[in-house]
Amino acid sequence: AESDIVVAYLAKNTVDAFHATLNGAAKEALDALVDEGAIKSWQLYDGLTDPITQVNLIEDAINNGANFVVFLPAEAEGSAPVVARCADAGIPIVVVNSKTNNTDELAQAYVGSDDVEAGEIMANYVKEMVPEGGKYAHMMGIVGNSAQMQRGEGILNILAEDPTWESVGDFAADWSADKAVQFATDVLTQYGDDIKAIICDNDDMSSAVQAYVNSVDRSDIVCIGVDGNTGPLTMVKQGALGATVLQDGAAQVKTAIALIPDIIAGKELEEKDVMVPFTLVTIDNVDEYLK
Amino acid sequence: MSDKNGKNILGMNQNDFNMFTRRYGIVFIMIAMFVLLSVTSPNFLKLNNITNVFSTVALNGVLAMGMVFVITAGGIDLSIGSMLALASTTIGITLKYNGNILMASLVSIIICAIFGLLNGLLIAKFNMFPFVVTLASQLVIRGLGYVISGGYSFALANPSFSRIGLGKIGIIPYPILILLSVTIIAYILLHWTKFGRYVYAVGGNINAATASGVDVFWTRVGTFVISGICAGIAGIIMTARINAAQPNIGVGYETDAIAACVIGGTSFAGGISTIPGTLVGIIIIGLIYNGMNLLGISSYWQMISKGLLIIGAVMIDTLINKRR
Amino acid sequence: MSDKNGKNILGMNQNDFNMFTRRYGIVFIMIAMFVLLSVTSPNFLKLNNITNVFSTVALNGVLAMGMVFVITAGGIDLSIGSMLALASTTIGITLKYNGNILMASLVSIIICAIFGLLNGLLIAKFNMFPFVVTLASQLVIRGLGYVISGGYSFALANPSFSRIGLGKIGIIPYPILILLSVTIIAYILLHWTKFGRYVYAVGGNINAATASGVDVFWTRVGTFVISGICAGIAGIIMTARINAAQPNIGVGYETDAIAACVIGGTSFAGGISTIPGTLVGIIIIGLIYNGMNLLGISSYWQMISKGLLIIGAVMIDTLINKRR
Amino acid sequence: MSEQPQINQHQYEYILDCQNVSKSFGGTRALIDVDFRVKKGQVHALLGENGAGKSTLMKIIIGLYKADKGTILFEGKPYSVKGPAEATKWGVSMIHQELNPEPYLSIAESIFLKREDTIKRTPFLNKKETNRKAAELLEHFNFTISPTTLMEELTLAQMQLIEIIKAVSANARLVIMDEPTSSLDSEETERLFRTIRNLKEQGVTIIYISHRMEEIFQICDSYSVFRDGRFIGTGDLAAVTQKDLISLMVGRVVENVFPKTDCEIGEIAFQVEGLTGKGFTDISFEVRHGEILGLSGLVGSGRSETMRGIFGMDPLTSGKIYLEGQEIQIKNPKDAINKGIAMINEDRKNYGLCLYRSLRENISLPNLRKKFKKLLIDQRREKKEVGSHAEKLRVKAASIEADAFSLSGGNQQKVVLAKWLMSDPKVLIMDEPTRGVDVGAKAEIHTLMCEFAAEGMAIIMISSELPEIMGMSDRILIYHEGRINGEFLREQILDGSVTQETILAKEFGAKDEVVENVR
Ligand SMILES: Nc1ncnc2c1ncn2[C@@H]1O[C@H](COP(=O)(O)OP(=O)(O)OP(=O)(O)O)[C@@H](O)[C@H]1O
Ligand SMILES: Nc1ncnc2c1ncn2[C@@H]1O[C@H](COP(=O)(O)OP(=O)(O)OP(=O)(O)O)[C@@H](O)[C@H]1O
Ligand SMILES: [Mg+2]
Ligand SMILES: [Mg+2]
Repeated sequence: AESDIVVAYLAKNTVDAFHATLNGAAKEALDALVDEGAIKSWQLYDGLTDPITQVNLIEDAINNGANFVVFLPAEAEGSAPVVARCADAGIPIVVVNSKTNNTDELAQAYVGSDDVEAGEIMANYVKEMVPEGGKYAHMMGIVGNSAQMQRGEGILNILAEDPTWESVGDFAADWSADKAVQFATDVLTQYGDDIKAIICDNDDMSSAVQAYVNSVDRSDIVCIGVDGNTGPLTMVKQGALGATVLQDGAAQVKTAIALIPDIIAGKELEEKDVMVPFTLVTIDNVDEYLK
Repeated sequence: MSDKNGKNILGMNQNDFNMFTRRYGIVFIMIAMFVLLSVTSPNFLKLNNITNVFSTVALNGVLAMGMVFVITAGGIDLSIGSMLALASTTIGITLKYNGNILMASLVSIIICAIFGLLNGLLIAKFNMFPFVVTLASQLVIRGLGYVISGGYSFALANPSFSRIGLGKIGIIPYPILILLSVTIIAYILLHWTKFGRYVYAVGGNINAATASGVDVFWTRVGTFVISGICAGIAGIIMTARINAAQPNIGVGYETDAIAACVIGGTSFAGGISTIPGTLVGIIIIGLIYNGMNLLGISSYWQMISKGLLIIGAVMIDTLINKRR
Repeated sequence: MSDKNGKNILGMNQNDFNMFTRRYGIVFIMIAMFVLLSVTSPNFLKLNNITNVFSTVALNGVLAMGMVFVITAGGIDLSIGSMLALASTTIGITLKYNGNILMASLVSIIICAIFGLLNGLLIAKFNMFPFVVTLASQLVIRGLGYVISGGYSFALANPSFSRIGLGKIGIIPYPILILLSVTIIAYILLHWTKFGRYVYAVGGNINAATASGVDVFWTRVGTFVISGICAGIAGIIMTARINAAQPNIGVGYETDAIAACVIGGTSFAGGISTIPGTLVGIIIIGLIYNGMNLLGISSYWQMISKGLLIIGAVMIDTLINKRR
Repeated sequence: MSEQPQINQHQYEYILDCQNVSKSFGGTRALIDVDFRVKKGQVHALLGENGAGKSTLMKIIIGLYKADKGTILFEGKPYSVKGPAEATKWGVSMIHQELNPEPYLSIAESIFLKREDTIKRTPFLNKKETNRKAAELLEHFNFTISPTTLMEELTLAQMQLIEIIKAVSANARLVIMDEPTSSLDSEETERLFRTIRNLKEQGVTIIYISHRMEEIFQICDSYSVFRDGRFIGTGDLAAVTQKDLISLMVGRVVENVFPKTDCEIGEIAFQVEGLTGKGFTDISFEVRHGEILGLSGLVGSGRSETMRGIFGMDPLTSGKIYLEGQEIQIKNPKDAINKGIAMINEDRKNYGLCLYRSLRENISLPNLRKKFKKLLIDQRREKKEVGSHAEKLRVKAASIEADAFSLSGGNQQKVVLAKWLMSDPKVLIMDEPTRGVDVGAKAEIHTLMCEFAAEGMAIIMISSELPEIMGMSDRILIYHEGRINGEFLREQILDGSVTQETILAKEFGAKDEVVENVR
């Protein structure tokens, strides 16, 4: 029978590297579902990284006949009304990548990664590379963003307890590579050789910072970030960057979309929270991820 | 809509006709968009969608209603986006310590009005350029928003606050009611009161206004206070809609407000504007977003269309009026 | 720095003295900041840090050098931020299909220059407001950047491109050299050529310029083309520094460029500016960022300080000059 | 104004009594210890040359400027207002010299700006009432136009009439009229006079400023004369003649101001044929090398428009222009300058100077293209050339690097002169070359004009000052309503066969048979 399911894919944005990859994977998976006949059609709505826009868009989507929502929240707090609205309207919603504060109660499922884990992986990698310890700096994403907060928490989980490591500060680089480089230069000036590592909330920043420190003959500094974007992966392959923590966004969104038929069918899900693990990508395994 | 043309539309003379096309030419564009969207998208004319278009534009609409005063008096206010953020954090904090919705709303409006007042005083007192002053104050205001919130966003302590953003009376959502009230008040203020007359006089020819005894100083300051108040109200709607206090929000919202004014026939040189025109400008921008979402057109093209529409609207205006 | 005061500093009369404080008062602020930072932060005066300050400001500096032409001629260009993004994607794509660094750089400069030309033509031909036109074209340009990149950012196909952002000659990083070259060219163009004179005349009094036989149309257009070219150059530096083509970068960069001009004594009314002043304005903004980072002051307060500094600089300027 | 107002017997006789009022603008002393009294119920003429300080005193009275010192009594009470709004409350209103329309307000709105009617017991504007009252006023003044017409749609004369209606309708007891007829034709002027007589009957006092002598005698009762910011004299008009007044106003020896020397007049340098454009019709004339051609006419007769058309600032509808016998096309000022034509605009502030740029930049601006062909401006040569021209014209300034803004009006005018002189023009058009220029500078500029002519330059001079026209021209063309209405030669003036009256009559449109024409 013809499916009457119309999926609204409510993206966080269409302009960040990570989300562009993620949206690309979603397109593939959703198109496949359409071809299979599991859903009738789907449409992307661009949240412009703005919770208000997302709140507005969910109305557009509903009016446009959507009866299933795949949602990537822009903000943990501000985007929560989207999930509530779907619950109200009885529209199933799968939240991807990061949780809103009401995801656990109201969403049908959540597929994502534990950002605390990402922070811990980064911290552990830094510890491993520089066993003797030292000073490190942390370049943050836009402050208040849940990914930023949880990754920071993960870093602290490991390094705060370690007496050999000392933080020189958290810098509000707003996910921006250019700003991260600016902060890094100031940090190097201030602390010089004491700086052993620069941990970034994403790898757009870490790769740019690594390129910078290499250029000032400080390639001993360990830079690491999260995401696994093409640029940083290329650098890992070239040996310019030690490692990056791959957040497998494509896997997240594919997993989420794979749940759609089951949810439609009303099947009980094995797990409401599906965690896609982070992977540390180094020169050893980079070829698996660099396409 | 305006009282001026009512009796002249039949037997209009050239002058009145020009005025008419200048003021309401844009209405035809809006109607054309309505028709086009009704034909191309089966979902467009649904009641739900129409209310949705309007509640979506409410936020930008309230901002534009403040902006139109400032531009009409010959100024510009770039700080309203950051006022949204400050309003949002203020509401969050007030609700946390007090819990009273009315109190929180009032505080946010007052704080934004105070910053509007500061903008206005700096501009009118020292004769500084509105662009420069509000460009700078925008940084200060947003910075303060971050400082008082510590940069963190948080859910509102009083969840019923969100009813302002999501509740309805009958079938009409509150944001639409707020936009309507603000529009009516703005209409009365700009078109029916002495203050409004003085706003036009100051924007039209500041020297002539001075020579006629108009209090140019307070008229200019007044427009910035109004813009601040509107930003505060918009901040309430926004905070309620997202049900959270977010200090990083509202970036670039001044662009849409300015665009709405300009599309609605407001002259950037000051002295020319109408509230109905501005409302039409707001709706047109809302239709671009809504229509293109319904048609599944990507946000990139929405951006480009908005840019082209602004240039087109101003160019038509310039060509019709053939004046500076 | 400028040739103008040389012989008058001794035995200056009131008028010359005013001119001097007006033009170079801001230099004292810069020196004061240098001294203050040397005292409070032990690392400030390190060679590394000084080169660092300058290579950080290079990007904004190149943008400001274009902006100062536009503002001097009485305009404003809000589209340079989005031109950065377009330049970045253009470079990425050109490198992918061609691999030639020079070619990629040229293409990005030419594309930005073309959009500058379009801005200028719309503004000068139809006498539209520069604010409105560039506000709108900004949307179009950024939209195009997204469209041609599909929203993806990607690593550069030719990794040696990043040497432009990170390489050095001796101890001097390339970006500083680029900024220096652009500054020198801008200085010569604005202060020593006929075109520069015409820019001042058009901004100072457009009617008098017309009556003196100045080609007002092409002078205005020219300033926007220059601004576009500078945005293209800045786009190269930026792309090289982040070593990636990103369509979403550059948001709000026009603010710092405008701030640098204004702090450097450029009058928003047009007709008054100096290249050395603008350079000082750029350095001051760089010092705010660098100094506050060294002192560990949060970015929120940096934002607030920048806002207050802009207002302060303009207010002092207004008070010294007591004129519109 | 700390002194106690003295209550004196004039209290009821004089509605306005200004004592020792002074006002300076930077270095310019616009008013120096001026006394000025107006009797209640009179039409009082305030006379004086350009820049005498008339408007300045009136702006002090209306509250736009603040006097540096002095006392003003209004009906015996000390009078000091912060702005026009307060002045209106005292019963003072003013028609300003420079038209200041609110372009986007309707006639009704602009007449009642700051005096809006509101609907009873509400703050809302009563537009119907305002429109009705405006319509009534317009009808009263025989002005058939809808009160909802926008101001920007009006002609200059109509705007002026609205300004008059606005001032008169304020129920003021004192109405100041600063050159109210400068853009009115004789019929409209007559209408204004009827209004003035009407007001007088109602006991309203009027201060009337005009450069048109005939009007003064037609409508005014008494006069005061200012010269160079000082009070010179006052009295009843019945007791004086026009000649007396002029000598009071000018009060200086004319030979020094108009040092016209005779020099050799050569070939035809410049010629126009059948020039027509907005404001002028079928204008033909020629100027020869070494000749000064004076254009005289009433304000608004179209002289400036003609010159703007020639210089490429406004489009021409038809006509031909010849330079040294060759027909030339001028599309914009750039063409004109390239061909060797220079024009000093009457509006120095708007068309003459970039006030916030240095003298050097201002003077070299029109000459860069011709004189500095290289890519970079040779600054040393520029300084030298600019300096030598500034010196030649004896510009008084701190240095050539000073802002034009800092110079006095006369010196600013010399800077404008210098900038065009540097272009070595074949034809020099001077529109009101000595407007706002003091006596000394005026004489200097006139001397320079003679020098230029002696060097073979062809000069076209527009002036609204008859003495200047008569004292400086080799030949005079009279404009009337956009057409040439007569021509006189210097000899006719020297031998006394043509007098001011003859010229004035022509300016007012007298036909040829009234005045004998030699040509
Ligand atoms: N705002 C001002 N700033 C500087 N100087 C001024 C200003 N207003 C007037 N002046 C100067 O003051 C003097 C008197 O000017 P005012 O306008 O009073 O003359 P006036 O008698 O009205 O002349 P006219 O007949 O040309 O109108 C002139 O030298 C003028 O240049
Ligand atoms: N700015 C203006 N806008 C509209 N009409 C104008 C303007 N200036 C002048 N006019 C009109 O153009 C006509 C000619 O004015 P013009 O200035 O050429 O006269 P003029 O003979 O040069 O007198 P003067 O220079 O003494 O004012 C007049 O009818 C006048 O009312
Ligand atoms: Mg005057
Ligand atoms: Mg004239």
